[in-house]
Formats: sequence, structure tokens, C-alpha cells
Amino acid sequence: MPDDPKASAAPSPVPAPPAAGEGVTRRGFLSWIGVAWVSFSGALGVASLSTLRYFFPNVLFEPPQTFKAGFPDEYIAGQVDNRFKESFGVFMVRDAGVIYVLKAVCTHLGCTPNWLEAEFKFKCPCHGSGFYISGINFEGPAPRPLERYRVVLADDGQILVDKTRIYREEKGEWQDPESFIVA
Amino acid sequence: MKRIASLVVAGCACAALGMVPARAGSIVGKVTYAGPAPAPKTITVTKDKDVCSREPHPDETLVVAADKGLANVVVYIKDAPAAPKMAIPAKNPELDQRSCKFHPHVQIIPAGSTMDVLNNDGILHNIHTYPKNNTPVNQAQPKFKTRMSLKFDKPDTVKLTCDVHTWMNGWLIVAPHAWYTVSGPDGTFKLDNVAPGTYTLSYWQETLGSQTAQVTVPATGEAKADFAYPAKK
Amino acid sequence: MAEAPKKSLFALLRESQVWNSIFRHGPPDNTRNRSLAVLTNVFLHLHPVKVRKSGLRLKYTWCAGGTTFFLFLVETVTGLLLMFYYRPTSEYAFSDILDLRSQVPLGIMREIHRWGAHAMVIAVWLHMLRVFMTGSYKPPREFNWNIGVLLLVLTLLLSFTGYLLPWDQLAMWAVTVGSNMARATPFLGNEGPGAALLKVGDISLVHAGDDARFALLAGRFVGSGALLRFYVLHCVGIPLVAAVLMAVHFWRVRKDGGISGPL
Amino acid sequence: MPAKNEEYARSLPLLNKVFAWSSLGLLAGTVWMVWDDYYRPWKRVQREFHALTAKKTETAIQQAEQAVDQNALKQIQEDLKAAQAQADQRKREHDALREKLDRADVLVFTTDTHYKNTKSIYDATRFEYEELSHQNSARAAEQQEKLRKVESLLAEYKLANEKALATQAELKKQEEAILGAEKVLEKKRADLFAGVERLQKKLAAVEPQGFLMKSFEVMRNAPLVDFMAPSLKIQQVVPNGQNKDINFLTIPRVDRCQTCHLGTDQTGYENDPQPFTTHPRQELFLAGKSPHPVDKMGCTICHRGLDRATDFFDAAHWPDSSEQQAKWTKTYDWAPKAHESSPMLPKRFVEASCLACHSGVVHISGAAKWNKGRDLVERVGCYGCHKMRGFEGLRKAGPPLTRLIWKTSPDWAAKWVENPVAFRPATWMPRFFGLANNSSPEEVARTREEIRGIVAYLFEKPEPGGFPRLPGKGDPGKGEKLITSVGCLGCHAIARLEKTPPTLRRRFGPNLDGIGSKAKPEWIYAWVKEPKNYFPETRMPNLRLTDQEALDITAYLTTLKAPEGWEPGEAAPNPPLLDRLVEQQLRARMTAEEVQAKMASFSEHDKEVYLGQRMITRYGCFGCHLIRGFETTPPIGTELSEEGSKEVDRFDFGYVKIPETRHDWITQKLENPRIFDQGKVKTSDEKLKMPLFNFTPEEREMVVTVVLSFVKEKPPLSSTYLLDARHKALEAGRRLVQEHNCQGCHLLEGEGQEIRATIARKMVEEEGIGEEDADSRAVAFSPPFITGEGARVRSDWLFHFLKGPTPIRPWLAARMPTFGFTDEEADTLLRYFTALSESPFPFETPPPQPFPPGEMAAAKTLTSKDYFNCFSCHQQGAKKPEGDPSGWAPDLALANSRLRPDWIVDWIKDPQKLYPGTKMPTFFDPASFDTSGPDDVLGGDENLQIKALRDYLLTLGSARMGS
Amino acid sequence: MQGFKAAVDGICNPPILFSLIFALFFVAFLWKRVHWIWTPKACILLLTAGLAFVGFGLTDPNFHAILTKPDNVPIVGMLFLVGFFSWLSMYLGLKNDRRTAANLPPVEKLESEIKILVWPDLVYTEMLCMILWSVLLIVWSIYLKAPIEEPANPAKTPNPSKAPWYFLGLQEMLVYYDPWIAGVLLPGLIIVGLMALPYIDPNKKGNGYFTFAERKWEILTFQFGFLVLWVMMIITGTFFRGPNQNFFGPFEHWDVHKLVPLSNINLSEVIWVRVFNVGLPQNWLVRESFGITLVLAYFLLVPMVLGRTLFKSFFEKMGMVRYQILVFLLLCMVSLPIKMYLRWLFNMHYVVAIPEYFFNI
Repeated sequence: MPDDPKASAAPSPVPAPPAAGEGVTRRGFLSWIGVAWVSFSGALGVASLSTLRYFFPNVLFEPPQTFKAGFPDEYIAGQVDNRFKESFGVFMVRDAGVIYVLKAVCTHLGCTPNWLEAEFKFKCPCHGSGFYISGINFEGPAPRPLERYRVVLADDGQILVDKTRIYREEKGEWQDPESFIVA
Repeated sequence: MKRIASLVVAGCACAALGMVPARAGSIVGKVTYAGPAPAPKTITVTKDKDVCSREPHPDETLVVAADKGLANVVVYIKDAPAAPKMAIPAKNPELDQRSCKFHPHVQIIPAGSTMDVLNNDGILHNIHTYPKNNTPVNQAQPKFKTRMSLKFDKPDTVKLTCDVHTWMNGWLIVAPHAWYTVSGPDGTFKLDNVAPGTYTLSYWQETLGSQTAQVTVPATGEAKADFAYPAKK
Repeated sequence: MAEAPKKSLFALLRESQVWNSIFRHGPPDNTRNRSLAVLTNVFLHLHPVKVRKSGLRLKYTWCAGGTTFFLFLVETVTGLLLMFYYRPTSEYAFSDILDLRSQVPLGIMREIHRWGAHAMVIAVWLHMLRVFMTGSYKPPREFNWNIGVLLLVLTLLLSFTGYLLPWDQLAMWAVTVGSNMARATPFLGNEGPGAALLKVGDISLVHAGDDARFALLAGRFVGSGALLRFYVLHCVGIPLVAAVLMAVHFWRVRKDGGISGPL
Repeated sequence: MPAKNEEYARSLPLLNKVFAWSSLGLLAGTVWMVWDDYYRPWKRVQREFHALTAKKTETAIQQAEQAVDQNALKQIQEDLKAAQAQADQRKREHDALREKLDRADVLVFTTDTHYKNTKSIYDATRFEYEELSHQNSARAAEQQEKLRKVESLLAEYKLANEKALATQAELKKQEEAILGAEKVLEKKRADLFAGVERLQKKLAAVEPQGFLMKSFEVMRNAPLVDFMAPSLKIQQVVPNGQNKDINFLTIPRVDRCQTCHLGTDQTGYENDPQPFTTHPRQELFLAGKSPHPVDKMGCTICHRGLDRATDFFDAAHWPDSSEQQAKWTKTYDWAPKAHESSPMLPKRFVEASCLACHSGVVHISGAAKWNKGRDLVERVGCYGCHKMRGFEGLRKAGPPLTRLIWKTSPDWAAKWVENPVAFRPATWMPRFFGLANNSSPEEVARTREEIRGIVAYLFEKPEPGGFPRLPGKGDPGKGEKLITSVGCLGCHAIARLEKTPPTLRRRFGPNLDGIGSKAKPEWIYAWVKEPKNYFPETRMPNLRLTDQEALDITAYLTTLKAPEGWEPGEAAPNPPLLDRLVEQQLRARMTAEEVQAKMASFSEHDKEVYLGQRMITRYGCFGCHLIRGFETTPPIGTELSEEGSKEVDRFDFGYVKIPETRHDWITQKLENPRIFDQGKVKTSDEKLKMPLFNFTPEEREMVVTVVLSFVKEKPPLSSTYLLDARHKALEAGRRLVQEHNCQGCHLLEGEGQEIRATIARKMVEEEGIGEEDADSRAVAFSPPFITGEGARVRSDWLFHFLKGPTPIRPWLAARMPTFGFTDEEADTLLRYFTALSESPFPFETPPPQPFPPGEMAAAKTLTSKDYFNCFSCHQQGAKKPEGDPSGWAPDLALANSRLRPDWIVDWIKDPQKLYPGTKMPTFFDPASFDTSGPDDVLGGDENLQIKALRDYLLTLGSARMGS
Repeated sequence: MQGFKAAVDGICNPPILFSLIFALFFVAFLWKRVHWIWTPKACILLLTAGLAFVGFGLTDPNFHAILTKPDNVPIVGMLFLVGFFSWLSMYLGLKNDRRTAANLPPVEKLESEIKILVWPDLVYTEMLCMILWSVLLIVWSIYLKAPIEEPANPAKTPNPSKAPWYFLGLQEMLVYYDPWIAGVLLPGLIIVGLMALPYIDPNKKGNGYFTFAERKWEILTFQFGFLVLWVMMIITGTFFRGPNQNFFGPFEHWDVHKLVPLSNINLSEVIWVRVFNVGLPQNWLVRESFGITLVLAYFLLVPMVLGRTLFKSFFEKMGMVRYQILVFLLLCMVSLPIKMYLRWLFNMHYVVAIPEYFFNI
């Protein structure tokens, strides 16, 4: 049905200016606008938080922090094993009846020490700090011994190295049963 | 009053009966061979004749008596969880090799026992076992070794041979429980101390294989379990 | 009264120096303050203080232009966030998209971005349809219409360049098909009319290795070079041009007499 | 201000209301979005797994607690009390010690500090001195003096420090003496509970106890904060270098399968349902020590599917059976995933993945189905029509058809070609006719005419020659005995004799059923005498039969007749049809006029021959048979070298309703090769022509596995199974072993000796013993185990033996045939056997000479009747033992030239170990080795006795060892 | 129902479909009798019919598969939106036309007199629009996952492989024209034409308000280009083009193996071989002389003729240059349906075929 042009000839009436407090009660007004702003800010809040969460990836493509390092009998007593030095930055040491994992980072300025088989010590190439096979510093500028990582035996009998937990000798943490495994 | 008392007594008696281990019955029977008895065969001794021919060598794989009684049939109760373990005898069971022949031809020993193998012939024998559950053994027994021990841990049916004297042939039944017996030359057997109940009775003969039959053992007395082996085709 | 302390609190807030430093005018419930609310706000001052009433009518404007702009903003924000997880290399592009789906927290960003893009193309079309149907391209708005046409083209290009980035079969072949047309550009494409004439002796000057398509794809076919090129165009090049043109567009809307209406 | 300006165009309260509602909508939407992002199916799966592990751990804890030795615990507690009491008693002593120790600690510290300080001064001074002396400074001498002083001071402090340390250590030792017992006991007690404690820790990890830990568990996995320390995490493996290859792209693989399949590399979940089940065969897959550790290989390299997926559907799981599919559709809403070119392989085809890395080998150990499939493919000769990588250069699978008239008649051939199975149900020859697309009456008429043509072509102009008449008459009864004993049944089956379906290796040679209706007796006789006369490339060896034996066998084989009702015969000629078919063929190649001319020049017979030639071309008979005129024709089938990677949409499913997958298509193709013609309008030349092979469903599955394993993708060299020299020798040998079906008779590398079943069967029938016993008895009466042959025999002997075998084991009825190995082949086999036993090749060390005094005498004693009585069974040259040859043993006179000295020692020590089931008894009981020999020979030293026996044996036969 | 589906599939055949659409288009806009379709009732009716058709279609597996492909969902939305807004503009335009006829100013005119403060009316509305759009996007994104197929593989072309949907109009044109026309020339002309629009539109009326009567020509031309040649082509390209770019009805299964006869013939072949019964001349210029003449005539003669007849008023109003541009653009636009009909009716491949220089028309 065609509209009657005359019917809409006049502009639609402009609604009365709803001056504050008029027409609607202040309370009603407040509650609608209140609900609106609260939920709007709520939504913005959730969105912001989740955007913040977005910055924490769920998976990493770095070498894993825990890894299996074979079976205890793969390590020879009295030797420092370099096999995971490059991939995981650790020395595997079997000495004095225990196996422990030294973090391959010099406590002086963070270089990677080398194990000198002939001299039977760790030597940092940067500033010459020296460490015994136990990781205790004895020469050079290093202020404290090398750190050890947590190491346990996994269910399948393999050595499980956990780099998220560090044991420091000067805090007496090398007594902790998870800082070494008896072999 | 009296009545009640007697009822109570009877009830108690019944209850007591239920609790006391039931008295054991036994199974007796005779295994026969349904077909015509095969003509007795003699094994020709081809080796070490001076020693081996000291005794006759009839074919023992199927020995049927004149009245059709079937010898060397192992009769046992199958699937008997309640059965007592067969006691391990103080003296080891023996298997004698005499005149190049195993004595006895079929023998039952308890699982876990050690069997002594004797060599009374003064020549080389070797005991070669074909077990299914235990470790197979092929052990030489030269003249200087008159006695040798073999241990059998698991229930089994073991064929015995000697590779030096190819005709030598025997069987060893390693029994898991006590309700095992072997039929005599006339085919009769007896299983003692069997708890009352209904069982599956198994018959096993080296060439005729296994057969089963149902048997119900009463609280006391004997259950009859005659069995006729169908003739070999 | 429970409201009393509330009210006074609000009043207190309104009187505070902080409030007044931010809002330099009273509550926008009278003409002056309502004007000031628009004038003193950097985001709102895109608008004039007053508009024609017809410009307010959804029936008239369809809100298509505003929607387009809003979607552009959505695309900018989500696109920016996606750049944190997306690497435009042929080895990683596809698996990064897979990761957005399977493990990245709020990987739904990609969906919003993609659907937003589709919605934006549609919104631009509707905007154009509306402007045409109301004859709003007519003087004095000819120039702004032209800017609008350019923005339409840019929107399509934005969408097209973005289409390649997931680096899956859909993307690669859509872009292959799309970009194949460039090879038929007269004189500039190796299969375009006239290209065969551009020849010195036996050496042809326009071939698959130097034609228009090659410039677009950085290669003879859609490969790593094209991916990087499309990525840069998608994330920086085209948005930049579009943003400039948009500024001009909005500015011209006001200069040409505001949201159009009968003269 | 004018009121007009105060106008509002819209009702603010309404707008507020809209604002409120839309904001609520926005809030709901945002929350929903966050929840949708947070709530992933794998989290539920991980929770389930934790619950399962908790349940298991609880039971394990209970068991561990029960397992704790209560008596030991009691004892330890009592001891501990005593030790504590003792320590208490010595408290005063300990206190005093403690005080001393404190002082000692101080001393250690001060001396150490002094030492370290001085050391730094020393380092610095040394540096300065070096610097000065390098500059030739005058002050160098002065500095050197200083250095020397510091040096001596350093030495002094070092000494002091060492002394202090020694004192400290001494005091600590004393303290240990007081407290030590207690510590040891504490440790012992802890050890008792170590297992329980470990389990409890595990339990706490998967199922936190107590309200606090439980709320923490909820907290750490809550949306938005689950990045801190969630217990529900995506588990992924980034296998090194195992990239996905897509044309020019290599996409790194990131396997997230273990996000749901959490129990795969842990034992204890074997009987739990998927996705938690422990992966089978841990020694081969997943375990750290296996050749395929999960952290290096990942999962999708073998199973395929989408590596990064964390969702059932995305991962492109593929059901193994329709039951599984129904189940998955119900539980996971499974549907085939579009746009996934490598969905997971159904479990039954998973061995198809092995070949990519293990290429170039004959058999992949552990992949039984693939191996069998590969054997089947080789046996039926798929490579004759389809090119496939890895099957190049093989002999044609079927016999040559160039001299057919020597062997059989056209009537037989026609009937055979039409339907081989009707004549011989177990034949490998596939069926071309009477299948789904050519069994209508017209089709049958046409194909019969075609067959007439084929037969006409095959019998046209045969090679001249033939076989002479039989030289005598044979006895079929003896023939049967021979066939069942000399070893024919290692490769051939005869239905009449079989009780159970013969194994694949026993179907190596053709099934012999109906041979009497097929082949002329002259041919059979000539064939069994020397097969290579008729078919130079045949794999049938020569059994060195005497004329009479050959006659007997011929007589027996001629009694094997065709099945009841089968009659040879060609279809009656149908000249009009023939004309039409020939014309049709000609028309495709020439103009109508040329055709007419040609037809006119053809006689009826020419037409048949021409049609036959066209049909052989069309059906590709020359793929498997040598046919005159087709010697170099290329194969007619599609190449299958990359069939496993072929895009699914390139398979023509036609109007056949089956799931659109590679494996379903190939399976269907094998099951009914012509089915995809269904519903299509095709001319006879356009029709599908792949024949129907006589496969069981299991065999079909094996073949499909093999075809699926032919993939385009090549794994990186680092993960490819590369052959070293030894493995190359092994592979070359295995190929020969395969080609000559050695394992039909011999047990080699744990497989084979399949003839044993027939020997056991014979024992059951003839000796009347039970089947199981017969099988174990038959071990000794079957051709020997030869896995350790390389360690057992001398290389030169083996070489000559392979070239011309001589009987070794008198009790065996089966003969080692003459295979006619070339020198190269014999050499390859030698290297194979030595590589297999890791023995030296080709030389072996002779025992040192001369023998110690008395050794020979002792050895003679040992071999004598009263001792080991060796010659009771063993032959010694011409000296034969008593009794029947079935009780004899190998000729010891051959030991010298045949056996390796070291092997003899090992053999005498424990024959059963080297050859389980051998008749050779154990003389020296390995369980009580030191007392098992006779005490009166060589001082009762068993090792010396064995050595003496060896040395003696080596002097027996020829004089190689030097007289 | 099967009958209905078959009927729909039958209609969805390029010549029939496009002829139908062309006819419908002109009828809907020009035939006064059917102008009731521009009323709200008709709108509701048509929308309902459209939804019902989609709803019914979704029960068919083939239809369902095409329509619910994630990237196609927005196109379906787009169709409804474009349809609705085309209707709306016509509805409003016709309303204004009635007012004009009654000598009243258009509705917008009245309202444009009144000025409204931006705060809060406009900004509030804008904000609400934003919120609602956000909600829509979020819900859409939760429900529908963005598509991701297999990794890009230059060695394997998916069948069909298509451009992004907004370019499918171009891809559809490729069926009828060579790439340099369909992919370069025509798109370029579309942009040029759109940009030239304000300058070649001689009509001063209808500025700033909806109207139809005052701008019939413009609206017809524009909507023909937009609705028929752009949107309809997209529909065709998206929903009807299956494997091998074959044409499929909406209820038809996309069978990879479908074969359709596609044998086309060039104009030169028709003329030289069929009409003159001689071989094709060696020289391409001679060979294609008829085609070239025809094309030249189309672009040179037709404007002249039109300027004297149908477009006389335009020619007089606009002057030579603007008139030529206008007519050239119009002719280019109309050339597409012309070429389509030539193809359908005569299997015409090229009017001018100079493959030597990639110059085919």
C-alpha cells in the first residue's frame, strides 16, 4: 500500500527534550545507565585482560626445560660428560658415587666454562675462573660455585634433568636429595 | 520342648557338617579300547644290541590288554581349583633307562619336583625332553654319569626320547595337583581323596589323545568312571 | 537515603581538580556544554558540533560509512595483535595460523580479523550504494566520491593481500588466480596484448620474469617473495595510504557540507 | 539560549536502555569468547587422565604400603631408639666437640680468606710484573722481588688452610661417630618408605589433596591466569629435522598428540582405553632406548595426520573399522576431514610408514604385515605391469610362453586363460575374464574370441625342440613318498596333501594341483631333472634326482588331475565376430580403405593371430610372461612408485559408493578390479583391464599396506635408515634368500623352516604321535637352522657347498638342492652369513699347533664308548655308526674342512643354545659346567676337555690341519 | 521436492539464468505495474521467501556444502543486505517521488532543515553501533571458524580454485573475455567509470535524497552494473562454478568428472570458412578485418547513432567529450552481456582473435 505523502509531510515530531530528572525518575535513569556503564567497563576489562593474556604463549619452541638424559650407567664415574653442553647448557657429572648436573654458566660473568680433562677442572675462557669437578670455585674471579640443576630418576629409570629448579652450594642446597642422584 | 531340642541338635549337626571338611570319596574305573586290539609290535633294536636287547622291546605307544584294558592312560580331574597340591616326595621320583628303554613308560610327578634320571646301561644315553611349559633339555648321560637330575617347575606333558637310541620313548606328566593317576596294565585306575562334587574327568593317552567325561564324586565311597576310548581311525 | 552519600561522592568527584583537568566543561546537558563535549574531545571533534537531522537517520545513512571506519579500526587492532604470532615466511606462515587455532591464547583474534574483513568489504559496498542512491556524489562532493572510490579499491586490495597470508591452498590459489590477471595487462604483462611488440631482436623486454605480475609477486609464481610482499602491503603499505585517504575523506565530508542531504 | 538548541533528536532514556542491553550483550559476548578460547577438549581429557592416574596410584600406594617389611621397620625403630639413647648419653662429649668444630670452622674461614686475598694480590702482581718485563722496564726486577714474596706468602696461607681443613675434617669424623648411627638408621627408614613416598608425590601432582591445594589447582588452571603455572598444558614434541615436505616447502613438524595421548610412553596403561593407552611395543617405539624415541621421531612421521592439532577432528583421525567409525561418530562427531592430504593412517595400515625411512631393504624387521605384503607383491608380480621403485630388474613373475607347445596344449591354455582359478584354485595367475565388466553374454562371446586369438598367437611358431619320450615307467606311490620327503613341499603345495592352508613360503613355487592335466609327462620328467633346460631363469632348483626317482615323481604328478568337471577346450570359432573384432582393432590404426585391404589379405588364422597379438598388448600378458614379439614392450599399468602420496581426488571412484580414501580405493581395486567401470559407457578397448588376483582379505590388506608405503615424501637423511657395510651385505644376502626361498626349508633370522609342518604331518601320519609333539620332534628332522651358519662353517667350504651341495646330515630325507648359484651369488650369500653372525670373512684362525702332550689321547678317551661315545651317532668318513641312518649324525671327518674351530667349542659347550631342539645332547651341563665333565680326564678341567675334543676333531678328516 | 530442485538446477544455467535476471531487473525497475515490490509488505514477503529458500536448500547436502563453506557465509549475508538495501533505497526513493509529484519536498529536505547537536545524539548512536557490531563479530567468530586448508602447494591445484569472493565477478568475466579485458581493462574501467561518474552525470536533480523518478537513467545504469554484472557474477562464481569451472546448479553434486561440451568458434572462422568457404588468410590483419571493423563500428558508429537518436538529449546537455566518455563506458559495460549472449547463442569465442599478440576480444 503506497504511503500517503501527506501523512508524512510533516517531519516526525521531535521528542520533548528529556531534561534531567524529568519524565524519568532519576533512579530509573541511574540504574539503566549504571548497568550500561558497569557492563560496558566489564566487557572492556575482560577484553583487556584477555589481550594481556594473549601475550603469554601457551607453548614454546625453545629447548625444553626438562629433558631425559639417558640411563645412569651411560655415565662413567669420575668424568664430566659434555653431551648436553651445547643442546641444554649443562655438564653431567658422575663423581664420588653421585650424579649431578652443573649449569654451564660461569658465576662470574656468564660465560660457558670448559672442562679441561688433563687439568681436571672447569676453566672459564673469559676471565679464567676455575672450578673443581664438584663445581666449587677455587681460582679466578668467580664469586661462588657453579649452580646445579634438579635431577631425579624418571619412572623408566632414565635421568630426568629439570632446569627450572636451581641448587646453590652457598645456600647449602647441595644437600637436597634432588640436587643429585646416587649412582 | 524335646522336639525343638532335637531340631536344634539336628540343625547344629547340619551346620557342623557343613563346616567340617567333607570326607573324601574316590573315583575308580577302567579304561578300555573300543577298537580291535592292535597286533603287538616289537621294536627292532638297531644299535648297542648287546645292552639293549637284554629286555624285550614291545611297542608301548598303545598297549591293550586281552580284555581291552588300556594301559598308560593318564586320568585326572580337569579344572579343579579346590584340588590339593600334589605333595613333593622326600625321595626324588626316578626315571630308569634300562636296556635302552624308559622305566616307567608313563610317569606322574608333582610340579616343582626334581626327577632323577638313572643310567643303568653303561652306555651313552641322552635324555631329550619335549616339554610345552618347561625348558627343553637334551642332556647326554655317558657311562660315568649314572644319575642326573632334572627339575620341572610347571605343569606339563613331556615327551621323552633318546637321540642315540631313536626308538626310546617315554612320557612324563608334571601334575599341578594331586588328582592325577595313570591306568595300570589292565586299564584300571583309582583316584583317592577327591572332594565330593561333579568334575570333568580327563583321559589322556599318548597316541589316542584326550577325552573327557563327567563324574560325580559322593561324600564317601566310590564313583565309578569306566571309559572306553574310541578306536583309532 | 542511600543515595545521598553517592550523590555527594559524585559531586565531590566533579569538583575535584583531576576531573576538571580532564573535562574542561560542565555536564553536557546544555547547548554550550554539549558543543564543548564535541569540540574539546580529540576523538569526537571529527564531528561538527551540529549535524542535519537527516544525517542522524539510520534509514537515510544506513550507518555504512561509520561501520566501515569502525571495522577498519577493528582490523587494525586485531591485525596488530596477530602480528605477534604470525611470521610471514613460507616455512612458518601456515603453521602459525594452525597454532592460532590450536594453541595461541585468544587465537579467535584471527576469526574476528577475517570476518571483520569480509564485513568491511560489504560495508563499503553498501556505503557506496547509499551514496549513489541519494545522489550524494553530485557537486560539491565529486572529489570526495573519488576519494571514496579509491578507498573502495584499497579495501579490496587490503582484503586481497590479507587473503594470502594464511599460506594455505585456498590462499595461494586464490592469489594465483587473482594475480594471473596482472600478467594480461596490456604491454606490462607478459601475456598482455602488445607485450610481444616490446622486443629488441630476439630479446623480449616483457616476460614472466619482469612483468606486472612479477612486480606484484616478486617471482614467477606465488612464493615466499610474494608472501612477504603481500604482508608488508597488507600491514603497512595499504593501511597507511588508506588512513591518509580516510582523513581526507572525513575532512571533506565536513568541508562539503556535512553528511549529505538535499541542498 | 533558544530552547530549539536544547532539542534532542532521540529519546535519551531509550538510548540508555539500548546502551544497557547492548553492553550486557557485549559483556556476555566477551566472556563467552574468553570461555570458548579457554575451554578446549584436551583439557577435559587431561583431567580424565589425572583421575585415572590418581586411581592407579592410590592402588599402587596401598600395595607399596603393604609391601613395606614391618619387621624390618620395627627393628629399625628399635635400633633408632637405642642409637638416640646412646647419642644422648654422649651429649656432653658432643657439645665439647661442637665447640671445637665451631672454632675449626672459623679457622678454615680465616685461612681461606687470607689465601683468596693473597691469591688476588698475587695475580695482580704477576700481571704487573709480566707487563713491566715485557716493556723491559727497570722496575721489573723490583716487581719480581715483590712477586716472589707474595708467592711465598701464598704458599704459607695455603698450608695453613690445608691444616685447618684437615682439623675440621677430623672433628667432623668424630662427630659422625657419635651421630652417624642415627643418621644411617634414619636413612634406612626413609629407604623403606621411598617407594610409597614417591607414589604419594605422584598422587599429589595429579590429584591435589586438601582444600588449599584443591583450590590452588582450580586457580592455576583458571581462565586468564592459566599462563603462570597451569597443570593442564599442551604437550608437544619438536622432532629434530622431521619436516613436512611440500614441494619447495619444509614445514617443521610439531607433534602435539601427547596432549591427549598422555599414557603412550608410560607403562601401566596397556589396558586403558584410548587416548590413554600405552603404545604397544615400547622396545621398538617411544621408549628412550628404542630406535624410535618419541622425543626424536614424534608421532605423525609414522601415523600421519595433522601434527599441530589439539582437537580430535583437526588431527584427522581415521577409523580402522566401521565399528570404530560408528563409535567415533557418536563420541567425537567424527566425519572425514576435508582438505587434509595426509590424514592419519588407519591402524591396520600403519606399517606403510616404515618404508620411507627404511628404504632399500628387503624386509623391515618388526613390520610383519608389510614384509608379507612385499613378498606377495613380488610373488604375484605386480611390478610386471606397474612400475614401482624397489622392484626394478626382477625376473618376470610367470613362466616363459615362448615354447609352450613343449609343455601343454592349446586347448588347455585357452581354458586356463579364461579362468585359472577354475582349474587350480590356489594359483597366483590372476583372472582377466568373466569379471564385473566383461561377463554379459556378448562380453563372454567377445572375450572367448579374444582368448582364441591369444592362444593362437602363443602357439604360433614356437621355438623348435621338445622333450624326448619317457625312458621308463615310474611308481606313483614311490613318487608321492619322494615328493613328501626330498623337500618339494618347502616350495610347493599339493591340495591333496594339505590339512591347513599352506603358508606363503610354501606357495613360492606353483601349486601342483592338476599338473597331470596340464603338462605333458615328458615335460614333467625333463623339468624335475633339470628345470633350467626349459626355463633358464626359473627359481626351481635341481634336486639331483636319479632317472628312476624322476620317473616316479612324474608318475605321481600325472595322477594330479584337474578338478571334477573341468575339461580343456577352445571355444568354437565365430568368424563374423572375429572379423568385427579384428576390424575394430585395425580401424583404430588405419583408414577404412587400408582396413579393407588388410582384411582381405588375412586368412582366418592370420586374423586370430593378429587379434591375439592386439589382446596380449591390451591385457599386458608380457608383464609376467616372456612372449615372443613382446620382449621389450614397456609395462601397461600406472606407475605405483608414489601411489601412497597420490591425491585422493585423482582416484576415479566412478559411481562406486565407498569412502573416498586411498586405502579404500586400492582395497576395492584389488577386491574387484573392474568395479569402477560400473555405470559407465565404454568401448571394449576403454574398459578397465586390471585382472583379479586370488587374495584373501588379509592378503589384500597386506598388499594395500605396501602400495600405501610408496610415498613421494623423502625423510631427511638424518632420520633415514642408512646401511653400513655389514647391513649392505645382509640386504644383498636377504634378497638372494628371498629369491631362492631358503626359508621355505631353513630357519633363518627367526623365520622360515616352513617345510617342518609337512614333516611333522608325516610323523603324525606315519608314527602316530600327537601333532604338537610331532612339531617339536620335527625340528631335528627338518633342514637345519642356518641363522648361525656364518659362525659355524668355514667360508670356503660354504662356498663350495652352495655351488654343489653334498649330504651332511644322514638322517634328513630332504635334500639341499643345487641352485646353480654363480660365484657372485655364492659369495654374496657367504658374506651375508658371516655378516649375520658377525664372523670374520673369509678366513678363520686355526688352533695353535702342536697340541699339548696327552691332549690327543685324552680326546680319544673322551670320544670312546665309555665316555661320550661320539661315534655311536656320528659318521667318521667311511665308518658308519650302527643302526638306521635316521639316528646318525654328521660326518666328523668333515669337521676339519667344514667347521670353524671356535664354533666347535661353543657347540660342544651348549648345543641347545646354538640350535634349540637339536639331537646333539649336552655333555657339559651349562648350569653346573665345572663339574659336568668326567673327573678322570685332563684333571677334570672341562675347558681343556672341550679344547681337546675340538683339536682332535680337526685332525680327523683330511690332512688340512697338517699331519 | 526433487522436481523443484531439478527445476532450480535447470534454471541455473547461464543463458537462462542471466536472461531471467536481465528481464527481472528491467521489469522490477521499469514496469510500474510491479512497483508494489518496493513496499514493506513485499519486502517482508521477498525476504521470507529468500530465507525459506535458503532454509529449504540447507536440507540438501550439495546446497548445504556450498552455502556453509566458511568464506561463503558472508556472501550469503551480503546478498540479503544488498537486496534489502536496494529495496530500501527504492522504497524511500519512490516515497519521495510521490511527494515530489504532490509538490512536496522530499522527506530528507524537511529534516535537513533541522540541525541537531552531535552530543549526545550522534555520538551516542555511533557508540551503540560499535557495540552492536562488536557483539556481532564476536558471536560470528565463535560460531564460525576461519577456514584453513592444506599448506600451500604450488604443485597441486585445488579443483576448483577460485579468487577471493569479491573478485569472483572478474573471474566470471574471464569465462567470456580474455584476461586483459576481464582482468585489467574492465576492472580499470569500472574504477574509472565510478570516478568519472560525478562528471558525466548531467542530471542536477536528486542530490542528497532518495529518488527514482528524477534519476531513472543513472539508477538503472548503476544498479545494472552493480546488481547484475557485479553481484550476480559473484553469485555465479561462488555458488555455481564447481570443479573445472563447470557450471553446477545449487542442488547439483560437484562431480569432478562432469563433462560439458565446450567448443567455441571465432568470428573470423565463421566468416571465412562458413560464409565464404575459403581457408583463413595468413595475414592476421586480413583475417581479423571483419572483427576489427565490427569492434570499431561498435565503439565509433554506435555513439554517433545514439547521439542522434536515443541519447540526443544527453549529447546536447553534455557536449562532445563528456558524451563520448559516457557512451564509451556504457558500451564497455554492455559489451559484457553482449559477449555473453554471443557465446551462448553462437558459441562465439572471439570477435577479434589475434593470439599472436595476445589480442583477443
